[in-house]
Amino acid sequence: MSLRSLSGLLLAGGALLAPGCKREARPLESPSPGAPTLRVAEGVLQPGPTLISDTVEGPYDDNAYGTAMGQQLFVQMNCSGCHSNGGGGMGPALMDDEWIYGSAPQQIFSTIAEGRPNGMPSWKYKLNDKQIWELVAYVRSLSGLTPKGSRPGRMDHMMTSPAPNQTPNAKPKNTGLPNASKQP
Amino acid sequence: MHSFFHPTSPQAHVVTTLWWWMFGVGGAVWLIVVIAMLYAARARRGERGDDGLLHVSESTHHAMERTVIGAGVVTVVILLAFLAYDFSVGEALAQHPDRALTIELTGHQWWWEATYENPDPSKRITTANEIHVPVGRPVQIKLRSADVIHSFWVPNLNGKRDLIPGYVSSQWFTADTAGMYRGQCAEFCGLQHAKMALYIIAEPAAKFDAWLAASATTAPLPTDSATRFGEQVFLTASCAVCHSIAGTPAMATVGPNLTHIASRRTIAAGTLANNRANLTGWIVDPQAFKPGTLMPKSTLQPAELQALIAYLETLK
Amino acid sequence: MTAPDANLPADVTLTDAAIAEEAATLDAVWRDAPGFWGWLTSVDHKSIGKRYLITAFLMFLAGGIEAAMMRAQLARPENAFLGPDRYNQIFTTHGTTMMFLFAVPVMNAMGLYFVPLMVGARNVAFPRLNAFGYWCYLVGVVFLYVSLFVNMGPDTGWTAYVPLSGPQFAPGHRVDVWAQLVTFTEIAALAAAVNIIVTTFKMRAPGMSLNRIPIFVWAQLVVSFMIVFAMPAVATGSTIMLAADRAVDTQWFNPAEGGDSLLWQHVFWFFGHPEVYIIFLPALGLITPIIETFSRRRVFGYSALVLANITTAFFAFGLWVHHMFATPIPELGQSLFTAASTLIAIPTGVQIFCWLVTMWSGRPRFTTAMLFVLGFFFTFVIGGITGVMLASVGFDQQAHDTFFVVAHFHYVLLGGAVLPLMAAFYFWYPKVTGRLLSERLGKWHFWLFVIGVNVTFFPMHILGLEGMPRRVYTYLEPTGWGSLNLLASLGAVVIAISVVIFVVNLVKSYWVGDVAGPDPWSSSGLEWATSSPAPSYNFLHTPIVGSRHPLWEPIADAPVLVGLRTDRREVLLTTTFDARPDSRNHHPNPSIWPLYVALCMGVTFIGSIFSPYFILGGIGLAFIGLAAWAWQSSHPAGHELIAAPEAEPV
Amino acid sequence: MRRLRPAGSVAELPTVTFGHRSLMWWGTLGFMTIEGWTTALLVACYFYLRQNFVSWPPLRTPLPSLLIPSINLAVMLISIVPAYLVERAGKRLEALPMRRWLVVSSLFGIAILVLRWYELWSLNIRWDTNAYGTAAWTLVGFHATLLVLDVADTIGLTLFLFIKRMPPKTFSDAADNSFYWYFTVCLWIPLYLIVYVGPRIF
Repeated sequence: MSLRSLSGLLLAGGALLAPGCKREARPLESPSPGAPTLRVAEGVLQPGPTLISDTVEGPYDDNAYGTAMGQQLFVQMNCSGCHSNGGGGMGPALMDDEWIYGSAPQQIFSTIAEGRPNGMPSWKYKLNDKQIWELVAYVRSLSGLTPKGSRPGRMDHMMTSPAPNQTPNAKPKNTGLPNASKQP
Repeated sequence: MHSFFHPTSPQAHVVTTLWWWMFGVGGAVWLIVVIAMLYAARARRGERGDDGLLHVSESTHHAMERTVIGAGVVTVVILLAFLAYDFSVGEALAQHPDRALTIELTGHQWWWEATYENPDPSKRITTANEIHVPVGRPVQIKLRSADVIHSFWVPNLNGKRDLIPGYVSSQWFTADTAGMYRGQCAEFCGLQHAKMALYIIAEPAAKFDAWLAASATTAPLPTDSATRFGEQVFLTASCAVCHSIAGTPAMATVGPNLTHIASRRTIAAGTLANNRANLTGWIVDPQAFKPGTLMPKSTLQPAELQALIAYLETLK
Repeated sequence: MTAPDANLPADVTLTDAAIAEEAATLDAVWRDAPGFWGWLTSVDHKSIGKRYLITAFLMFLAGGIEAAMMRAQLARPENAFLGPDRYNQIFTTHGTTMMFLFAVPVMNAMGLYFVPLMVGARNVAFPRLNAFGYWCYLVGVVFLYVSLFVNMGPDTGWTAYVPLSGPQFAPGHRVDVWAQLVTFTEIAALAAAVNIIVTTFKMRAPGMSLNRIPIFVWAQLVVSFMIVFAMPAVATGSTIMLAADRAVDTQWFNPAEGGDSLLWQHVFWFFGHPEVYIIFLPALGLITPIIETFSRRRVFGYSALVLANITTAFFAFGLWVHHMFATPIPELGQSLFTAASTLIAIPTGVQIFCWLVTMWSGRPRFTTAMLFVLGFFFTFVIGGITGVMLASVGFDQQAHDTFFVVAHFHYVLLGGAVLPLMAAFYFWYPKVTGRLLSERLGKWHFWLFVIGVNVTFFPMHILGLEGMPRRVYTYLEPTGWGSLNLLASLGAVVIAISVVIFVVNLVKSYWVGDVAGPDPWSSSGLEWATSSPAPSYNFLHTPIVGSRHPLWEPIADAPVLVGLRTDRREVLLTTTFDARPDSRNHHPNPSIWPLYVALCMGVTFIGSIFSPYFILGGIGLAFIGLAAWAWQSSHPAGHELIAAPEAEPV
Repeated sequence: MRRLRPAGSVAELPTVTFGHRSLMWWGTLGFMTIEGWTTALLVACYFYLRQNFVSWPPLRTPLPSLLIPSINLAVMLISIVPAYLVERAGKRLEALPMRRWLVVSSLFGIAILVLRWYELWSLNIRWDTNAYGTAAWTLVGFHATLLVLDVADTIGLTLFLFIKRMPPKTFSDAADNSFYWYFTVCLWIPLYLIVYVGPRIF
């Protein structure tokens, strides 16, 4: 076992474990992420020239602590009142792959921040950006769009639906992004 | 003084006397053992036999047997005595009066919610982190947890009792002298377990009844423009999403009830003294004082912030 | 002493030349393969024992560094050295390292290294299981510390109470790391326990009947039985219940679906309290030989000590609820456990009285090892007394989960396990390495350590009773706990200095320590009858034991049994009660498969955190390894189905 | 060090012994104690959780079906016969009959494992529905791992006897394997009563 192969092994091991750090971090001191700056296209239909609407990586999508905070907010802000633990009721279901206003992180962010017709309230002045990004992470984990490792397990409540960490990874339909801006 | 050495309730007195007895006898036993060890280390009693080992005569051997058996018997006697004493203390602590002032305490991640039961719903009082109790009257604290296991413990008044999700347990005490007694969560409950304190304020019955009546009142309507703008900020900004103030449309129960926040001596579960500077600092960035707490950083403009502080200070 | 009935071949003469030549052939058969491959495939209980001791001691240093960081953070109120998240990881890793990766493994290692030597055997009963146990332990150590460095260290305390460690309140895989680590180290402890039990039952030297087994071996035997009945509880609790709750959403601890948060505490502490006695009882086996040797006399009350050991082991399983006096368990149940917790002090008291009387009637010579034993009496008795205090429900409700309890268990563990362990290091280091540790450095190490422990942990009694709870990353200035905490932190510095001196002594003496012959202390155990360090085959011929102290028997020459084969590894099996020679057993050669199977178990357990397919893959690979493991022990030539056995079985 | 004085020889002692005279038997006993104790703890947790329920199984939870578990229990009890015959052949040092009965034991083992898969699903509840489902699944699942281990041991032993020559102590190992099979089957009887019959009668 020469030193070179040993160091190679350690580097490979390190690379393997790097994502672990991000998933497990508790971002207490780090500055809270801001709202997405670029314009957010909500649907495929667009007047005039096609506008670019890139996918912004949700800051807490692969962070277990952020997603768990999102889960707690989902309960505390009574989102289940309309979305009933993700299964849908008055509000649309969040666990399936149907996305009316798009499933990209910044689209869900603007859905929560601005609100939507037919009853979705606007939370822009009620929750700060960090909290909305946490909710985005949790909502996306409900339907299996975030990495499995950072999805929360069952809650200490009645077992209403399989927990996000049991939901298989999903491919969302009609993500609402104009085709022109499909990023590789 | 916030400690076990200054009991201010019959329950705590019983246990502290037990402690001083145990400390005395235990200390004596330890001293005897250490002295016996030093004596044994220097005794050099055995005679060297031909095989290079040390031997003792038959009689010394019997003496040694008697010593060990004697010491063993003394140990058993002391232990049984303490066992009886423990049971008597256990018995004394288990005496619960059937009629007592009942306070429901719910443990949240990193603060305490106290509710004063009352058949008349308009008189039910919900407060946080500071509990007023009358001196001399037995008090029953009903313990319930909203998330993880916490432990209610005010050393001056009684031992600790865990708040376990799925269980409702109770703790009884009768404060016999007035005073402000600090308690702290004693079961590890996450990031801010270290700053989850509460205060039991024991006061004479008259003063307590006055406090109870005052607490049952709703928040005063703001009079001048600054406090009215402050109330507007409270209701429209993110405060009303988690907090509630009786008499205003804000009724969320995620965070502590702020109806009489100005009358409380501390904020943030006993972490900060309740004054204008701390209140402002806490609202602007709670994570600086308690990293990991669920209260978010505020997004208020300075003018809105000043008005909000002015309004909150009217909530006596 | 009746010579065994086997007839004696006439031609066996034990001239020095014959001995040297036979030693060479035996060493050729018994020694490890050369080089790094030999290191990986070794099944010699001494090589594995040494590795175990060194790894466990490194874990003690790691735990010590974590303790130093905690004391640095708590030295001042509102200190900013460690944030809450980092501090929670550090104190959890400190507890988990000290309890699971240092205390139990180091006592197992002492057993695995010395029990075969003390009972006159050539190796442990299951050498490859022994290697497998160590490799599992090493994988556990690497797993915990790699996780800690990638910010995935467990952060819910070494007890990981549910629901804080449950799926909802412990996001990520931190608690999964703890759960799988616990199961891993339990496998290592169980492997060691089964090994020690079977070695003591079946492989004792002829003549060593049950009442002649050395106290050290008695302590290890009793502890091994405790391990067999205690460790499965936490292995079940952490893997089958907690890890399943977190990964596949079983409802063990979910109060809303019929589960119960208290169930975890019952399962954990049913293991937890026997665990602390598993750490403490072997220490009693370390102290007796040291007191005997330096007081130059046989210990007083051999049977009293053995019975006290056994009684403590039984009591240990009956008092776990004293960790749960603050929970809503009915008062009657709690008082039952108060009684058990109070009365368990009696057997330990009897043992201490027997030792004191032994010292009183001997002429104690105060080498460093003996000083550490005196340190044990001084420190442990304080811990024992505070333990009896905590047995009372009333007082425990005031002191539970406060720094009073932190002080209690540090006095009991540092006083009751680490001090005797350090005495054992100074007493048996010559047997392991052939060199004596320096007495001068030893004295410095002793005085600084005992002073440091008392300066650090005695103030914590007062802090606890003044309301300072456990596991707090900081405390507010008005509470007035600052000065005593600063004193405790200074004490921790003194402990750190003493441990540095100890490490210097250990490392320096390996090369420059004065050479110790086979028996530097002229002690009485069989391990002192071989050279230091003992040859790979331990004993040239199986010694015959005539009394409890073989080397102190007044006989001129040592009777031995000859006749074990020297062309392949063979050990003598004896009957369980009075160790009459019974049969010869073919012992396995060095093998790589224990390492391979341990790695497969690692893949299975660690992988199961990330995805369930690792479980299937890991177990599949493990079965291949086990098949190769079994295959390797069969190598006869010839053609029919099963080779003809040499002699007609009885 | 004292001079060594030979006082006897052990050269004539046997190398193949059975039962508690052999090391492997003690190792198997150790393994069985650990597993038996873990099962006992799981059963204790099973009954501990029952206190939280008014009715067991909880309301609107179907009772576990009895058909497949009863068949599996019968097959297990029958499988003791080939295991005993393996042990007897081993003790008589008859290699061929031992190998034949080992093959039969292996087939029984595989059949039992297949039945166990359906037995798990005849609990009529998922493991994550409620605490009753969890406890039932864990008891049956844990015993399933013991079955897998022992059947793998039996199959391994059988294959070895077909592929190459084995040392004489294989007789003793085969006897210990049967000894371990008796334990695994006897352990299942109380578990069967608790998980499948218990909810019906109280």
